[in-house]
Amino acid sequence: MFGFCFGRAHALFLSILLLSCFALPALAGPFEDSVAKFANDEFSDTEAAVGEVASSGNPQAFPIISSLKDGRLSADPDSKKVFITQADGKIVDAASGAAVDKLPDNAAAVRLNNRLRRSVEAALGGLTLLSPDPARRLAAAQSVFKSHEENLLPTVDSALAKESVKSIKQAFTEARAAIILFKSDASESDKLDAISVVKARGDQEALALLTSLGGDAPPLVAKAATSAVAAIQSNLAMWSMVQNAWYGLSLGSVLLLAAIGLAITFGVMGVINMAHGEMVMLGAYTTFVVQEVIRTRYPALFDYSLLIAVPLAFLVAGAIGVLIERSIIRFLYGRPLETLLATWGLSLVLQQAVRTAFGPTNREVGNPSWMSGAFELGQITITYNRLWILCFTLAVFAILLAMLRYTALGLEMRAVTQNRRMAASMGIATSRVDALTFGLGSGIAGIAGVALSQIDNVSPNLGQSYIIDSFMVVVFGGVGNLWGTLVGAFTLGIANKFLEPVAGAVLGKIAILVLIILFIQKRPRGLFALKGRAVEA
Amino acid sequence: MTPHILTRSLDRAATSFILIVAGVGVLIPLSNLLMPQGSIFQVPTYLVALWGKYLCYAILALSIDLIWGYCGILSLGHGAFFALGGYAMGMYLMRQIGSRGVYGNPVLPDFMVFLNWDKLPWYWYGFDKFAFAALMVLLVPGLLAFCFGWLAFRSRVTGVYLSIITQAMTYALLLGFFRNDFGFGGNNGLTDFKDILGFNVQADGTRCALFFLSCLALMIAFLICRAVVTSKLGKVLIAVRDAESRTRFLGYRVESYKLFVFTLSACMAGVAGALYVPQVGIINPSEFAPGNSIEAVIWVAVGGRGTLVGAALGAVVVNYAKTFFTSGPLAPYWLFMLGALFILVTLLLPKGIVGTFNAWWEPWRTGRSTGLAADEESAAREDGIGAANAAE
Amino acid sequence: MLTRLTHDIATMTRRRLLAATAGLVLGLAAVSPFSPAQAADDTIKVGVLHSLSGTMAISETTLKDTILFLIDEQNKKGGVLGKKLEAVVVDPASNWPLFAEKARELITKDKVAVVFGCWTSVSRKSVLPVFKELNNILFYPVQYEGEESERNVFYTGAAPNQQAIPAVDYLMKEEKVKRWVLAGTDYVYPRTTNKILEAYLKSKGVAQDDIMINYTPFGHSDWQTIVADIKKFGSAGKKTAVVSTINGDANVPFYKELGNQGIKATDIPVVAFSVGEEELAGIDTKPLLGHLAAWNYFQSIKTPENEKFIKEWQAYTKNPKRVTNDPMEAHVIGFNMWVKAVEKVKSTDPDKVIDALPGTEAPNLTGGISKMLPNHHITKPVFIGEIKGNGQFDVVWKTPGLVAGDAWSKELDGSKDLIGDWVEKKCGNYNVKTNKCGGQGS
Amino acid sequence: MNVMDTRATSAMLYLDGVHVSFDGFHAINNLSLTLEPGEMRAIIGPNGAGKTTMMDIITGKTKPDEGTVLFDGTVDLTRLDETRIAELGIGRKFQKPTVFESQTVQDNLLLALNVDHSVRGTLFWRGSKAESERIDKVLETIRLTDARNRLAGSLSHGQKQWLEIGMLLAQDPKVLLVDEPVAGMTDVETHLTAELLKQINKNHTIMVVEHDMTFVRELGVKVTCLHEGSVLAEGSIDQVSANERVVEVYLGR
Repeated sequence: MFGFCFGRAHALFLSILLLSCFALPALAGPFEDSVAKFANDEFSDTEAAVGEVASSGNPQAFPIISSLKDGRLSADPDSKKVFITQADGKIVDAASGAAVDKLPDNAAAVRLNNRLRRSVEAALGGLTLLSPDPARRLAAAQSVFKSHEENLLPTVDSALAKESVKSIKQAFTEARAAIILFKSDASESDKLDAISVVKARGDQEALALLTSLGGDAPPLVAKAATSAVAAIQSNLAMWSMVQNAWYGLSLGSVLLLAAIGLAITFGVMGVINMAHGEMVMLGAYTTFVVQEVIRTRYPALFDYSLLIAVPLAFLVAGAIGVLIERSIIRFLYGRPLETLLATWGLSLVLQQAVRTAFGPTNREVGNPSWMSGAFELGQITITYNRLWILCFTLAVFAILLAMLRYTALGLEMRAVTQNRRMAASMGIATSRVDALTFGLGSGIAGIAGVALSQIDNVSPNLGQSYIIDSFMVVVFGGVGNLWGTLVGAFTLGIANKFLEPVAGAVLGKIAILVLIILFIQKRPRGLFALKGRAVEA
Repeated sequence: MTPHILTRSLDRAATSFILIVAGVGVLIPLSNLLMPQGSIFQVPTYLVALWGKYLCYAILALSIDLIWGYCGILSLGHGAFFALGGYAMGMYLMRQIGSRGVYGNPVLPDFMVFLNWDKLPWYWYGFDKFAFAALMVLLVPGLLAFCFGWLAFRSRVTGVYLSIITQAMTYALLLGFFRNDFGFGGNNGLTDFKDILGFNVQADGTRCALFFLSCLALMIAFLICRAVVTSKLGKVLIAVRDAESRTRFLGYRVESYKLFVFTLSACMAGVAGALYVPQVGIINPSEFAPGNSIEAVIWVAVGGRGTLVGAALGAVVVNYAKTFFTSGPLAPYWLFMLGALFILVTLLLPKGIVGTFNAWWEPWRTGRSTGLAADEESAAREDGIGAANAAE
Repeated sequence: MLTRLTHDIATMTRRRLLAATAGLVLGLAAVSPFSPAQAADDTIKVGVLHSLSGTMAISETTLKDTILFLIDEQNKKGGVLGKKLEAVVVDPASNWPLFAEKARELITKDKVAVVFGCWTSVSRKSVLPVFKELNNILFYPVQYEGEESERNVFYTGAAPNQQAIPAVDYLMKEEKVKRWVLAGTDYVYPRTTNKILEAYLKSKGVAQDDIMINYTPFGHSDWQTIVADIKKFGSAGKKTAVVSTINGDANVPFYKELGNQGIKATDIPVVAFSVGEEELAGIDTKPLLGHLAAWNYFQSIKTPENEKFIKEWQAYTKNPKRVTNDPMEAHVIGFNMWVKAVEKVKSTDPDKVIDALPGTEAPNLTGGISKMLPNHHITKPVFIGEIKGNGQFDVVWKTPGLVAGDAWSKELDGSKDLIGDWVEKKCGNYNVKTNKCGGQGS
Repeated sequence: MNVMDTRATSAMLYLDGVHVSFDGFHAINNLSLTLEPGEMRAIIGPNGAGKTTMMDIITGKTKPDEGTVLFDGTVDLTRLDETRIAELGIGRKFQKPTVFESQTVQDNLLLALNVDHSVRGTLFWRGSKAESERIDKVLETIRLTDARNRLAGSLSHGQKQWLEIGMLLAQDPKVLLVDEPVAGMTDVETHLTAELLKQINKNHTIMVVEHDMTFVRELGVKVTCLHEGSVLAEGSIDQVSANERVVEVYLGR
């Protein structure tokens, strides 16, 4: 039932494959027989088939292997026929390339495991070094850099000679250097040159390559390699500081996003809103619902799902916020500790309501393509979702600040929070402003939920994991001061990320909590406390 | 102590409360032990254990009411003191297991053998003696509260800031105790206790004795709280709650008062935790969870902040509701009911059950008697819950 | 003091009323749970002790539904011993002391014949003394750290030797992994599993430098640093794999970070012991293609039993997308074993059933027959599955036969001489060296 | 102690060159002022002149950025906290009447008595005859004998002002700082308050901050006018109110 016999050495297999590929292409058996092996549902047969097909020189080789990689290759175990489902949905017979009407009923996708995936990638690398598509060539060069397969050297050389794109040329040069580094009969000076090329690359893969060189290299080469490793490591150590700072900013942005709504409801209005986390959760569930609708009705819009979810989450959470304010909070003004009690009860109700409506398990919220993946900046990896969340957070912060400063509602809010009676006597409908302020804070929490759904799990417990941190941020920054919240969030984020590598995640977090406790002793009203006699009035 | 403190603190309500608790403390164990199994007059052991747990919660609620209701210190981390007391007792109980653990190691508790520890960490020394453990039950929470309070009150951390840093404290302890490296059994905590002072913890007699002790502890805690709040110190505490800086300008060293009452309260919470552990059979870091501390504050609010009887009653009522709702067909919806209870109590009974009850009787009482008494309970009643917030 | 006295007299009646009310409340509370559970003679009660709220609801709610489903199916077949089964569901709310309280309530008040429940180790530890004291039966369906064999508990989930060790063997043999990251949540199961694995890896010649152990708190959500560390650790030129005992909610952000930082399974595969179909339902699995999980059951396994079970389950829950997972299968096996044992001894008396259970066989859903062993663990096959793009697993390896669960790990010094045997030795921690019951002794 | 002139040593309160600023705003600017033993001084000045901040500095609530604040000629008040300063004998009545609203009038006075204020002392406190006599006397002085068992919160605004003055009396300090004692009072009450303060002045040093010129006039004591945190004018009420700059400041520019 299962294959237990893929114990053969991977490298050996590949070298046989590639030898035959360049020296004796005609030796491969009948192409159809090789292809039929895919239908056996044995990993060993699939592996053999990959090798044989790749080395056949047949024009179908590339489509077959690339479709295998993407899971579009299926096989009928009875007739031993193998089919390719093309990207456009058309189905062709793998061996002949002839069009087929539909897949046989019992055709199943050819299965892969990690070993096979690596073989497939290596085979594709060999097949696409000379591809007309620059992106493929780049990928092929990188895959050769990793596999540094000696027999590909001539192909790499010819590709290098032909290459006109500068970045790909660089990649080929590095791939070539990797091959030479491991080529047993390469000259010492060639190897030293290769080491300097790899050293110049300077990333973790270069480090991996150099450290795997082992001790059996000639002394001069080994020495050069060791010094290159040291150079790369010290370079990477420097970059790791930058990386920590970036991680800190990213964590800080998440904390800020979670806390910013609380900075309004708690910081400005003085309502200890324990249901704040649940507003975040509602935003996340709104995102889920939006994505569900898009998935089933308008799949093409998926990349815009978050853009649609942001205003909706704001409205949903904001509306619920207004409802809560009108039905509960407004009876409790001036008794902040009682709002704690009522909103705690409310948070239980909201959690259980979501649990009843959506089930207790995690819900899937996907990343749109523009939030997936990462890019390299120097030697650090910056993931798009974290970057976007940072930008998004700062944008929300800026908009909120501008709103409080420049709009009529913002003016009214500040007026009411500073002197309710005076504001009322000047004709401001204070109860309306209260409701809108609370709605605004809740709505922003909802927006935070949209962003957090991209990095955390969407479950009824989502809010609980942010509520304590949010309070810490607001209190640390100084209640009633949005800038304090901003500085507080980033300070805690960065401090956490610099402590984590030293102390570990758990002790790091404990250390942060202790630091907050001690900091509050030093500044009992947070980082940005109001001074003067207004404070205790 | 001095007799006048006792006479002053024992008014009718307090006496009734003491008598009821004493009655429960004697009657329930007697009924459990003496009545035949299955008789409707026999309280099953399962209920004895359950009510023992409620009583421990009631002591915790008293300790919170003492600082919150009378001194305006809202601690959202009181569960930490409860848990520390519980751990001190748990450590004693673990040491009592001796070689009866699954690995049969005479000194090391199972979880240490399990993680290849070769010797007992220093902070486990002494816990094989009950007297030492009992001392630690008071000393560890008391010392933590003293250090924490000394720092916080001296630098005048008040109101919400204080609440949040107490929460940070219990959260930090939660994370710490979760760590297996800390040597307190990590997430699993301490469990599988065998005996206490030589008595099997699962025997009915031991359970009844623990139940009785819990009643006794509740009575003593209540008396101590009454003695404190009916003394002049109680008046100072209320003064601090209502107008802290005014009190300071009168020449009272506010931080000393807060520190005293905070430490006293932490010790009481520690005792509650210590009685709780042998009755429920487990102590684990989740007792440090900030949510638990918030819930304990809610018991006080439900029962009536600033009324000691109310605090104890609130703890029992809320926990009984929890027990009741988490079984049977309502189980999936119990959070709705609990949440609704909290919301409704705040909206409709802002003074809590006992506070509202007292306020309801006020007209009737004034109708009967024109002499307005200088009673601190009436003071607490009048101000309800809001006045303490004036400080913030 | 005079004023106080008048006041006291004036308020006496009020206070008395207060006291009376308090007494009434106490009395009512004490009496009402007495209302004897209507233990009708024609039903057998089955306790279900799974959290329906709080942090563990995410995993345990499904198990509650599973037991309700199994009881439903059994009743359709006519019940057990001619009596209908009746489920008694309680919610211990992810609160460990509440687990003990509810267990006591189920056994004492509801008089259940057996309890199916618990997920976390601490919840099991919490109810253990209750089951021992009141002598009832608990079926525990989740993979756990082992090091336990109790008379009243039947462990239908995997012991470490039924999950962790085969997974590491697979990675060593098939993926040629030389460098290991053991990443886990800081609690007992990962600690123990990692301890066992560390000892095992060292016995296979892996150097200390090639093992990195990392613990994170519960619900850890910021994985940037740790994923970067893993990446760094993996760039030492040796094939690296991550063995993940990360628990529950923390997995989703972990996998999201892995996917986004571009760690592919072909570079650094991650094998997880706590990630099943239910957990994957919350993640877009396309970037995770090829990462692994080790379980004793996968929904994707094609056997007639499994297909029938999935179909009936989805019909019962009226959700054609509802997934199945390993702990559910454990409950299926456990439930069937209990039914068989009860029918064998024609009684639900716990003592008789406990004695009858070892040796009882029940088909598992993957085509084999699982057997209850004298140490109260069962025999199970071990599968390694790769994550597919659709949130399911593709089985890439399985053990040739069923693996017997070890209560005590052979890899740990403290337990290597211990066995659990409730049939002959009547002992959960029998020392085969000293031939004595009671651990290592002294 | 620094070198200081005799005037400083003999003064009950001595402020010299005091500066305080909050976030760049200079609340007190080179303020110098002395209060002789047994003196009653009225402080006037427009809003924001620094009157309350000055009291904050004297009572230890606010620490000055620079300057000297001496009590009784020798004690440096800038180094002490509120409690210590209160114990030394400086009592303060707030601008907004601040009494313990949830306690009775009698208890308010009891709390104010300058007896043992330690935790131990209050815990084991038992009333004494001397104490209740003193309370009775104060109650009489502030005309609240009939309200002794009422909750302070139920008193009228004027009564609260008096209660607070009564608490100062019970505290029996050497110096009383009284912030706007007649704000919100009727004319009759204002008059009675002036009489009360004069009576108290017989054996206490008093500093009164007040806006009400009629009241200040009725007190008939030396007046200091503050403006923008420093002394603008000093002298009798007639002198000060004739001062052109004072008029300018009060009537606005």
